Amino acid sequence: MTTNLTRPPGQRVPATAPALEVRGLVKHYPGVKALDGVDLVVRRNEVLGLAGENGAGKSTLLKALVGLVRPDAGEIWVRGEKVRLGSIADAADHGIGMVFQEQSLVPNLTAAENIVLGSEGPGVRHGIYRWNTMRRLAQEQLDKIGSHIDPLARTDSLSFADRQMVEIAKVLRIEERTSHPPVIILDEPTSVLESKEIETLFTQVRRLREFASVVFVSHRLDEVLDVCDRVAVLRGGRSVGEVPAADAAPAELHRMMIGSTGSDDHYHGAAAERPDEPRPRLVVRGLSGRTFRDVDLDVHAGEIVGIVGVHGSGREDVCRALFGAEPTTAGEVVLDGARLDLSGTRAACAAGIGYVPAERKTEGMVGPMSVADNMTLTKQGSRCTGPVVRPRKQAKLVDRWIERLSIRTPDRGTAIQRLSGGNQQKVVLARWLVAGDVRLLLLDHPTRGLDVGARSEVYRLLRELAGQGVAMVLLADSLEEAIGMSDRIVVMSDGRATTEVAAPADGKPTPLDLVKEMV
Amino acid sequence: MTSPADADLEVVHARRPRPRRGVSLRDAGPPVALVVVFGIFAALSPGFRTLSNVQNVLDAAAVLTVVTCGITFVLMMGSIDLSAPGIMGASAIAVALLVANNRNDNDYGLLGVVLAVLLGAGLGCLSGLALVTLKVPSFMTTLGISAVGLGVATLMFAGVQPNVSDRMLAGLAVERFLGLAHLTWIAFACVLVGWLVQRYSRLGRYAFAIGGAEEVLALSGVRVAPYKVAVFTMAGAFYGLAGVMVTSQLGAGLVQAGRGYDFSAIAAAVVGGTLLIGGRGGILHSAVGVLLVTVLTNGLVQVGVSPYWQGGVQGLIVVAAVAAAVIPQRRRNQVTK
Amino acid sequence: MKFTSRHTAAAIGVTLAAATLTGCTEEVGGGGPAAAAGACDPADITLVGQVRNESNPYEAAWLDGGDTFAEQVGLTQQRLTYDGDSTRQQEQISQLLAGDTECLVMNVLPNGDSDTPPIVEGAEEAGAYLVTQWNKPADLNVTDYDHWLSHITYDGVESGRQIGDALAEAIGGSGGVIALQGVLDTGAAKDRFAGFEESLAANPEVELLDDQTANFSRAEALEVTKTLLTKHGEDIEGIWAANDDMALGALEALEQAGRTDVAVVGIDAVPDALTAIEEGTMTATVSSDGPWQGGIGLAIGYCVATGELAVEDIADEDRAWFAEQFLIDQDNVADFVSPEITESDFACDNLFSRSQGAMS
Amino acid sequence: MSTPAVTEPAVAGPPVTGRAVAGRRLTSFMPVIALVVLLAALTVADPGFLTLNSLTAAARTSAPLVVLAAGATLVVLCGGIDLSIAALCSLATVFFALWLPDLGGLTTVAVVAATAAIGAAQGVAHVLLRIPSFIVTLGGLSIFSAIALVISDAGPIRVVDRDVTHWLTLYVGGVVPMAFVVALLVVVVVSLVLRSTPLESWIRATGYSESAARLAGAPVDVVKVAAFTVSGACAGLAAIMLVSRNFSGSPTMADNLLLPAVAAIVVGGTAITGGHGSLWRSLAGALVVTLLRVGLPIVGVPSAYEQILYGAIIVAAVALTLDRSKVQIIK
Repeated sequence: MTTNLTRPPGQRVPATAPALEVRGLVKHYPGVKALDGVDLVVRRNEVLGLAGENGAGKSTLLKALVGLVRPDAGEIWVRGEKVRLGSIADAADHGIGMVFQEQSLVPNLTAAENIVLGSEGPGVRHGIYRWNTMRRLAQEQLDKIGSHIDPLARTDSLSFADRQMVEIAKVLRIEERTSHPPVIILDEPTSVLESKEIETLFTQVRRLREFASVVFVSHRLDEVLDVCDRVAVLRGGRSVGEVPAADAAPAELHRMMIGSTGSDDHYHGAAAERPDEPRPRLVVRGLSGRTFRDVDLDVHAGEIVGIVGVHGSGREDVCRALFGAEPTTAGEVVLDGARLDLSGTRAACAAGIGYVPAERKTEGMVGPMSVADNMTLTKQGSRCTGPVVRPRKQAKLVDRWIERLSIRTPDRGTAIQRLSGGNQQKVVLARWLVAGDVRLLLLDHPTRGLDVGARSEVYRLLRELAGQGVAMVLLADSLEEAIGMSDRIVVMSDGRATTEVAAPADGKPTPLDLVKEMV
Repeated sequence: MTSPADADLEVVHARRPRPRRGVSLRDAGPPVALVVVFGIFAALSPGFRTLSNVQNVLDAAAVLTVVTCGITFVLMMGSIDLSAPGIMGASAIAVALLVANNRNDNDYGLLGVVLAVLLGAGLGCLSGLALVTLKVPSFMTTLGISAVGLGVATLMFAGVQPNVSDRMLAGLAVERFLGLAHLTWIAFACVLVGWLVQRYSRLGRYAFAIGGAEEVLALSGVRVAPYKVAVFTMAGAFYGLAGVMVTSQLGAGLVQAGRGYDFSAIAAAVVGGTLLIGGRGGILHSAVGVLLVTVLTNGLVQVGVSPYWQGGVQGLIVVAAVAAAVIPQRRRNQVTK
Repeated sequence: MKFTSRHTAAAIGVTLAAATLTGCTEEVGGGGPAAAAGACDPADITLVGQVRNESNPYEAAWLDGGDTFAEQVGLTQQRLTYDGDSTRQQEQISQLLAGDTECLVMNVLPNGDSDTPPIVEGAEEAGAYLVTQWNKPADLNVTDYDHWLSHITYDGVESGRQIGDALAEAIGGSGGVIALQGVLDTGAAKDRFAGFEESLAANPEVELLDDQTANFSRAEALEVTKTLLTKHGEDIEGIWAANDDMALGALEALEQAGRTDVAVVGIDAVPDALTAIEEGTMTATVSSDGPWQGGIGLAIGYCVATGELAVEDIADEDRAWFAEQFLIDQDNVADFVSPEITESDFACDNLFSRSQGAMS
Repeated sequence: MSTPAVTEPAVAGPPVTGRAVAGRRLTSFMPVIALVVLLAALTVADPGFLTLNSLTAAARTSAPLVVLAAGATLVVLCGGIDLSIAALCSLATVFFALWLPDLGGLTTVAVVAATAAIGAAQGVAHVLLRIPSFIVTLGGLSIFSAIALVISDAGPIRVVDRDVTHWLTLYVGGVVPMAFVVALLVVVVVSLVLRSTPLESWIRATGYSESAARLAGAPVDVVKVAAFTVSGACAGLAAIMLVSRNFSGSPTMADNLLLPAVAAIVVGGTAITGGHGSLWRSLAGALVVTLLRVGLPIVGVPSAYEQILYGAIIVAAVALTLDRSKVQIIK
């Protein structure tokens, strides 16, 4: 499978030299070998997919390509010449640019400024802004990708999808720095996009291929195969091979990634057995708030109800409202027969409701604090006797859950921000389980930014909880995920729950069915 | 599945929040407050609504305005600056010693003023450097620089009050143009310059951006440190100028020239809507804030509020003003530091 | 958290120790009280002068006077300033008294009346020789202590009245005036204003339009005067200021308002004020001789410390006394422009020559 | 919009190496080291400085500052700041002087209770109105001074009956000033309470990431109000210490302690952005600042140079003590 990875430079004809070539790249961090001799070739005008589990070295490799990480060994060749990339600017000068996983735009500047940020060129003369030039430059970029954003709009007033367009336009600026076709790296561009926005993104990517090479990184193998020409797979800091996207199946890629057979299992078998109760565990009637109007919703014990909807359908806010984190104007919520107090998060926690926020880094966890503290932050009772904390009690509890969820961490005292995304998410989940009193879990994109392995572990965990009778509301990362995980799917649009689709194990709807309902 | 895709795109676009270009409505609070407060005092006290008193208010606002111009940029970056008292003291003494005075036979006139402002800029630059090189929070670096400035001032003071005999400098406070002291016009000029910097200079825009998302600038290949230092330097220059203005008002160089200006400037900026978290507000906001604060001080004396109470009433109104600005945008789970 | 846990342990230790020891708590000051009339070798005497700050001409001159005396006796004076911060003054004093107090002589300007008692008691406990000036609570008697040698001040009531009368005369016996008060928490400010009120009573035609405090500060005086000028306008014919700095601030305000017809009086005779009087922009001030004050305090302490003068021999009226002062106006200003110190002022047998009688 | 490149340690985290641990332990001891170094420097400048007496005096002097800083540290740990402590402390001295004649022995309790209540009020204003603590307490600062001026008629009030505060002037075992012991007790007790209850993790969570804390169901608002309450109570206690020292209450007595107190907190290495830090650090910081305030002039540094040194040293001290691994972006 690895055909043309390393050729002695002599034999290469510069004209056909690949746009970007990486040879034997090595990077050590204290304790771990992030890159262990990676080889990679990006041809001209192709979209190369880069797949690999978290920790496979993807992010390190990308950082090396844009000069944020200096490799310990190995070479980077751009269009047949060996280069040393010391900084983002260096990389840009060689025509390499990257769209970062978390969007890297300054919210309070105009789109135009963000696009030219750092390389204003004629936009700034002697430190003085020339807004018209600035606007013109930005417009040129936006035209390239056929976007109709007002260049002088404040970035934080744009929709998420538009912001991503701005981001791509920004990266395309590197064309101005080099005469050659640029190499654009997209790191997890879809992780926070709604399915429709993803479609537009893909059209952009295909458009980019006309005049640039693209490296496309995503955890969603189906996407990768959908948009890419070739897919290169990393494992344990090594390149383990590459396949043409045309004739590859997700399963095959997945096997290469984790090194063994196993499937990216969205679709579970028979729905978990659950004691059928007469009345649902959660009953929502006529719930209204800023972005949603009289939403009705029933969730039974042990049932997973997915809510799908396009960007702005208000489903996130419904989720937060149920947790008391978003004000409501009308409606009532009943949990196991008891009317729920929506005034604040405390009440919700006390009632046995758990919430896994979409923004893990800023809302889900307290980065600098230890795994143990993060896990016991909510259910203090689990580690205290009376008001007093019992370190030993806490230690035992935490260690049990670390083991039970097989959380990979040096020890319970490690700051959670040092763990990989999947393990962080497990800790956040464990937070609601330690007390064993959770009755309803609200999951807002619980698998966002997780790799295939971590994701299937989360799936397994959720399923297990459902089996134990925990009711769940799931805002899935993708339609497939929603369909696969849910027993029922509620479709929201314009802040209303429009329809409800049953999704039993033996009669799953297709994505298309849902999309029809969503618009 | 392209047909539904396109269909859905319309939906998304239709729902996209309208891009904001100019000033948003939430910035309207302070000016309204200013008008209201002014109206109240005008109604209460005949002495307040006289033209001469309006001039008096504007003149009284001059120095604070200049200080606030400087501090605004620092606040926009999300940093904080307490160095005004020290820097103003230093430049006040310096200018008094450089122009014609009773202590030595210097007579550099305008050059002296420039030098004093440069001294201020230098001290400001120091706190900026300490921030970026030692990685010490601006709160402390500026606090330290303030002490240093006072020390330098005391050194130059050397026990004998330097009195300004320089016509030009003394004239700034006395001579009037269109009914306003020259100092007041200088203050106006500073606001204008500040606004231009904020709107049209890379420095100003980057200061704004640093407050918005510092790490992003780094990712875009922008070296942030120099701009931070530059902003603190510019702020220092403004304080230096303010020190000169105080000297011209008092006709003598005082070490205490800047006492209390640090917090009142911050208060003014914040009342105007330049929040401490950075990335919001601007020179014009701050200017409004300064007027609001000055009108209060003046009005309270005019309506005869006991001097003891004046501070308290001001504090109350500052809090109220901010509350009025904040409450409409209150959200659950909102972070307030 | 290692840091925390270890220190928790440490501190618990300390506190336990404390708890056990509280049984035998006792009072301990600095060194034990020394003899009232010292027999110190002049060489081991430490001279300390403490004022608010050196950035005030009058107080800087005060410290210089102290240096002059120190040179006379071949010593050096330790110059302390507390930046008008009562807390800081106390902290410095107690730190000072914690050192070697055997032959310590302090000439202190307390920040306010209320700051004098702790200083006095500290000195008394530590056995250091103390002379205070200006501020002292009326009910605190120097004679009750034997290390608090003397308290020197000027008759604030007197000076307040003198300049009040001068002001009244300057505006032709009738008209509206405003008053700028000093730091309200000081005897000086209170007395001077009391004196002014006496003078007002004596000149019924003079009307006090407004009185505000400007805390002895030139800058504050400028702002306050500005506002009062717009408030009362032409009615103001004279400005009474509790010290020269404020008077000078007022002068600036007048100049900026383009008013030349207003008479201004102050107290302290700082150089700027004297020039102002020479130029005729200011009407009158009252002399208070900073350099002399800086020297005399140390001199008294020095004489006692060396034993040349025993505390018992200091007459009671010399334990708390008014120093002589003169009203300075355009006629006699020339004589005061450069106050010179004569060694004889500080001779141990001539210490109280400038006394104008005991404090009433 | 944070980006892995700058802020976040490499994912799939490099396990903590021994050196790193040692390093972190060192930084956590930095405040103490800074203290020792400074003491040594002062001793070099004036050998007479390092005597039991002067150390005792320094300890006694530092007591009010320690208490003030300790209280405010809690607020800073929550990510806020309390600028009102000094003014509140001054107000409390006035309260004490005014109430003493009527309340006698109870005055101490009454004053602390009153200041605690006032602190709580600020906290409530902060969390309910969602006004930045900087502003709330800045307003509080001026309001409290105004009240103090009015009720004291702008003058100091002599405290004649000294029996109530006498105990604070005693010396434990003849050496350790009682005031300092009390200050130490405050630090110990508060720290212990924090460590042995969920409070500590709640406070840190609030300081590091308020929204995460809230979504984890931590009682963020309650914690904040509590912090302000303690801060207020500490101001009251500090006031009593000042009164016991000056035999009077005055509306401006403690005003100049604000910046030293904040300096003490930061010099101790507590992150002004919240989350990271401890009362111990503030204790060390307060001692450093006290030594600077009283030490420099006593060893004979001229006042001008004293200020310059003070400025330079506090900046240097913070540079030493700040644990940058905990604070990502320095504003």
